[in-house]
Amino acid sequence: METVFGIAVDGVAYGMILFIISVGLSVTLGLMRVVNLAHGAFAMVGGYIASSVMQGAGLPYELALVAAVLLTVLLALPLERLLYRRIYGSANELAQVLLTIGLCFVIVAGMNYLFGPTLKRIPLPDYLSGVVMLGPKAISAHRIFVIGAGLTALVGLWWLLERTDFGIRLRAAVDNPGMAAALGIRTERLYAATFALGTGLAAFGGVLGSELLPLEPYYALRYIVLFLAVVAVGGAGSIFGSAAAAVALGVIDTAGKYLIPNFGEFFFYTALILILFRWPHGFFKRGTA
Amino acid sequence: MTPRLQVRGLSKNFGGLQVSSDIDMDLLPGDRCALIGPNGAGKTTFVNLVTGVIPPTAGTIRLDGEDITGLSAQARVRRGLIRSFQVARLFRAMTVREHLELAVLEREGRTFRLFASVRRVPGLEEEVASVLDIMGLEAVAGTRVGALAYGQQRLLEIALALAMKPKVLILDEPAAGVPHSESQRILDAVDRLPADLAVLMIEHDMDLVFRFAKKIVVLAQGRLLCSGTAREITADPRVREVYLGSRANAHRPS
Amino acid sequence: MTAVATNKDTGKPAGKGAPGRLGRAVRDHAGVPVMAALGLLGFWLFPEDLGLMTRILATALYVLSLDLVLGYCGIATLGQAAMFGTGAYAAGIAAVHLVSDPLVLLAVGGVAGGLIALVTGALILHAHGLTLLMLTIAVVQIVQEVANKARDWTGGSDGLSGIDPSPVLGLFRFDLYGRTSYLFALAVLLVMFLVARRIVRSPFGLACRGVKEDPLRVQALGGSPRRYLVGMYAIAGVFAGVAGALTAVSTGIVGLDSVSFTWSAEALVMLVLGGTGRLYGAVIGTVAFMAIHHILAASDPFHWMLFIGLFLMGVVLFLPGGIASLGERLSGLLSRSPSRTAEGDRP
Amino acid sequence: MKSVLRGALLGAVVGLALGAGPALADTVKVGVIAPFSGPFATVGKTFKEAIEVYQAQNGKTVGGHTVQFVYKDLDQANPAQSKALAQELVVKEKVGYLAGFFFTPDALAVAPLIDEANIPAVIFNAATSAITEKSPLYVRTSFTLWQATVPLAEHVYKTGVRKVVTAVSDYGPGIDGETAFKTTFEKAGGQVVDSIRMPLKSADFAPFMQRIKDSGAEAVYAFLPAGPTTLGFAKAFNDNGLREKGIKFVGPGDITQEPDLLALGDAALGITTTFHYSAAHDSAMNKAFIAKHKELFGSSDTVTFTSAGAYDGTHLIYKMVEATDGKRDGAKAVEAVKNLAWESPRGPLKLDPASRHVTQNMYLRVVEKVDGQLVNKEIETFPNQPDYGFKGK
Repeated sequence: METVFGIAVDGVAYGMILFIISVGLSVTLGLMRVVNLAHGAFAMVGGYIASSVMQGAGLPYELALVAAVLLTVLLALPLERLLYRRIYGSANELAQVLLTIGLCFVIVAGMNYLFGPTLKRIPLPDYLSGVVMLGPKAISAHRIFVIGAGLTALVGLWWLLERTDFGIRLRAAVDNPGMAAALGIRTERLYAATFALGTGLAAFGGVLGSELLPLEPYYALRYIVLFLAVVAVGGAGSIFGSAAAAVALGVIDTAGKYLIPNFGEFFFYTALILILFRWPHGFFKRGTA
Repeated sequence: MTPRLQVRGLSKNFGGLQVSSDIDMDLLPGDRCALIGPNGAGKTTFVNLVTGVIPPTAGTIRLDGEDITGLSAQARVRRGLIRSFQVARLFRAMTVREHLELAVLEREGRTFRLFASVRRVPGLEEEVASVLDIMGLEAVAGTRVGALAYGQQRLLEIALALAMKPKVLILDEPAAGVPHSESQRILDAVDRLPADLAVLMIEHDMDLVFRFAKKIVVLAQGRLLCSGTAREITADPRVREVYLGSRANAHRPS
Repeated sequence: MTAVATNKDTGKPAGKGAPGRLGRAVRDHAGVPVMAALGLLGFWLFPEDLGLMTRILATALYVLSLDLVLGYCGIATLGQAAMFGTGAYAAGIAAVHLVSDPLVLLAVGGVAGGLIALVTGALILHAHGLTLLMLTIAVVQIVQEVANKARDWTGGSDGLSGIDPSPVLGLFRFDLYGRTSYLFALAVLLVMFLVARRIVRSPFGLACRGVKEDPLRVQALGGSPRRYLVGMYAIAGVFAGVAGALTAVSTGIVGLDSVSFTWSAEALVMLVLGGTGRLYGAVIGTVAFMAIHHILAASDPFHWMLFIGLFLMGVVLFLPGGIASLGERLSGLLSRSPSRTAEGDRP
Repeated sequence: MKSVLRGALLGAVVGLALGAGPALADTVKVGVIAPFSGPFATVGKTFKEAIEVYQAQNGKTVGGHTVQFVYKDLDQANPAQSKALAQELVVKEKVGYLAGFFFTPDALAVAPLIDEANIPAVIFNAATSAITEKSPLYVRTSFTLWQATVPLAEHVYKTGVRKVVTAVSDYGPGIDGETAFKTTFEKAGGQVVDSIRMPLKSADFAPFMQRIKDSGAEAVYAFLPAGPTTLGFAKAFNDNGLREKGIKFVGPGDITQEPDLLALGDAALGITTTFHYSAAHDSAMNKAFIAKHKELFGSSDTVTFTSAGAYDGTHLIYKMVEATDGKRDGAKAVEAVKNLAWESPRGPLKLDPASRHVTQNMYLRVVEKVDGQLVNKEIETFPNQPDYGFKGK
């Protein structure tokens, strides 16, 4: 029983971290139909920014997190204008893959040049670096914080996409771009805003997840499969789907590693295949945010 | 004479909604029949039921006497029940000739030949040439479909159907989107179809219907309203009621 | 995931009497002899770089296999290395335990690659888009994990070494300078290229291109899109398997990297650089990618990623058909025959 | 046609760029194959810097022959590419020696080639015991997992620990480490209660920690490749309360290699390792090495075990060049050094003639904070440890 509880807690915690990093990708992929393989690169850039403003400018963790999100968005918006805008639309998937992987390479090379190839840290404040006991189960305070942040992001996104004017217009623009334009919705701005949302979430996740996915220049490429798995299982564009998928994959991975560590990889990918057989479009189709 | 296509009691429910109910129809070899009806009459559903895209709730469909109700769409195609599409569904990057070659090869089940050159399949070039000739498409045989005028794409749709040697051909609004001035070309092409073929045309354009059809079937609210010659149909008060009541709808492009 | 390349290998000359038919026929038949001549020229010009050039040739065959699925069927896959690696390991294991004839080893690799592609293709090719992409990734990860676990057979992460093929046709020994390897690889590539061209111009190839454009329409013609996809996937698996076996034979070792996600992704990059749906685009892309990598990595490895990143973005934005389309565009500019641009134009 | 022509042009350009550089008279070239880009780029950097330090200290010539190093980038474990690069080095650059090799498969790949060309390959790192069995021309100046693990296992037993769980990454070196620990520890009378092999791509280590906890072990022997995975493992060890429970964390020294210590931070404190080299090693020769490194490159933060492997490897190459008077005779060169003993920054070294691998001191180290900086503090020496994993022919 304790084992089951342990697996559940670890799995959910891992899943929430996956969710926080992947949900931005789900937003851009599902709502803008852009296969953004540079998503991990934006997460990494966010992490690096947080790391350097903390260690360079001495900002506290919370402010560094905000700075990382804002600066990453600021850096990414010109890219949206120059690059992404040319490849919107589902007919361009291969071009999207190539362009964004190219961008990813450039960012990796840039980070390597600027910060060197070694691991970078984002030091945690004291109140997050301890261990909390959940009954018999020890879990780091940071993970609890991440779970909280994940739930906040989940609710916030749901509210943003379902309950605000922005969300309504965005979904209208996605479902029927021509009609939206005729109604005077400025799709270009809407897309830029959504892209900013996606990259902001990436940076947010990059900073919060850095305890688990450590920062180094190859971060951008190393974890992209994991992020894609979450989005594929969750259903692109579905916020709740991403959360469900992330937690499911987190629990599956944790259970596999705990129960049969020597075959953990088999377990994970076999489960992934079975899930995709059962739900070929993900847990939730796009549209049900 | 056995009807080429025999439909009996064909019905379809979506949930509680009766979209087709109890439709009977016979198509004899050489028939030139038109299926008309106002929007929402269930014409598309009827075509989808007959071609096997959706399964019927009740009823039977026979092709040359054989019960094909339980067969898949592909199996029906292979038996000679062919349709053309309302919106041209073509392979944009392929040439006109390649379309016809593919259609013929599919019909003959030769597409799993890996090492034969398309060029050297016996009889293929002749057959494609003859279809091109019938449809008047020789001049554009080497052109990619993406670069073809819309009217020619519609012709190619019919050419594709022809290349599949149909027994029954269903033309789903063959002139949709084609300017009125050009619809005659399509009709000419339809006229050149083999005489023993049974053709069912679904069409909104009454001019076209009257020029083409010897027999007209009217569908309304999923039911067979009436059938007969052009004169009988125009004289039928029920048709006038259905049509005049929703005249505006009937001519709206779909 | 389709639609980057719009130019297609039409597989036959355009309408009768169309202008340039002769020119096209010449180009059509000159391609392979030119490739062979260039290959031999390379042999003669750079006798000291045969190791690298052999790798380029084997890789070109691997990328060619990807073109068969992506360029002719529109299957977006990041799992092509599963077939390459299976072929390489099968050939390697056969070489260590059973036979040493290089041609037999290639056949073993091809059969193994084809079988794994047939089995996995039948399982996953019902899916589309991102789901299919994930499934192909999952397959390659599982195959890699199998190779890692089966240490007794594959050597695990240490690699499978001790592959010592006998002389080609019993005559030509694999020498230190890589002469035999190179010529052997060149011959294999040319033969496989011809076979691939034959296949894409066959009725089967035509049907596959139809599926790539619109599977439902193919269904309406009475065809079964899934069978074509699985068929071509298996054929491409044979090609990838032969490429893997060729690498194993010419280098004498197989590593886990040959069944990696990275290796799959690299193939995709090389193919799209060269241009999809043309076959020779795969060859050009591979040569360009690997040669540039070699030069840049020799001068400063850190710049490699920056350069290839910019190069990729440049190709997507300014040359959507890949490098191979450059030649087509140039010839299009030179001979402005209006009918030509509309037709399936083959340089 | 045009595109093919382009290919030809490109080929010509490639050829010109590659073919440049005539061979210098009386220069012995050494080809170094190592990762200079990619996730393991630091390794190549440490190799190159150590070689340059050695050359700065000892001159670029030996016995009248200039020794020139040619570097080839191999960013990941890719044996086929390793072979192609080695072939190029031998055929085109006409190198007399091959060196470097971070990953085992890359080193194994060149065995047939060095045999045929009769040139020695000096392995700076690749740590699987079996490599040197594959060709008599391999010489290795690094360490093996067996070499580091056997004294560690004995030490752990001596401290009174009886129950240990091993947790290693599921690849060659990890399995070597697991086997070495298990064999030694059980021979001593201890018990390995669970052997966990973790997938290389693991990101979350919490489940393994739970398993370690549940196993009731008093210590965990861990081996993972340096970098993000080790960091994740060490963090998880602390976050899941294993440290608080008093479980000891031991392993070979790769896991606390110097360039990663900064990022590991306090999570690394108290990890006990055995290894052949620590940048904090207290000897005149090491101090001179570090000082020279700082002088040449501004910082010595990245100096680590791979630096030591390359430094001593360079020493061996110099000795071999001297012994063969610059001629290309691999068998003779190896013969000349295979009983060599010398002093290195890491301590006394001696090649074992059978395995051609260095017999060396292993140091027991604990990660501590010295002057605010984390270092591997050496607390005990196990002298003259051979490669226990070498089975011979």
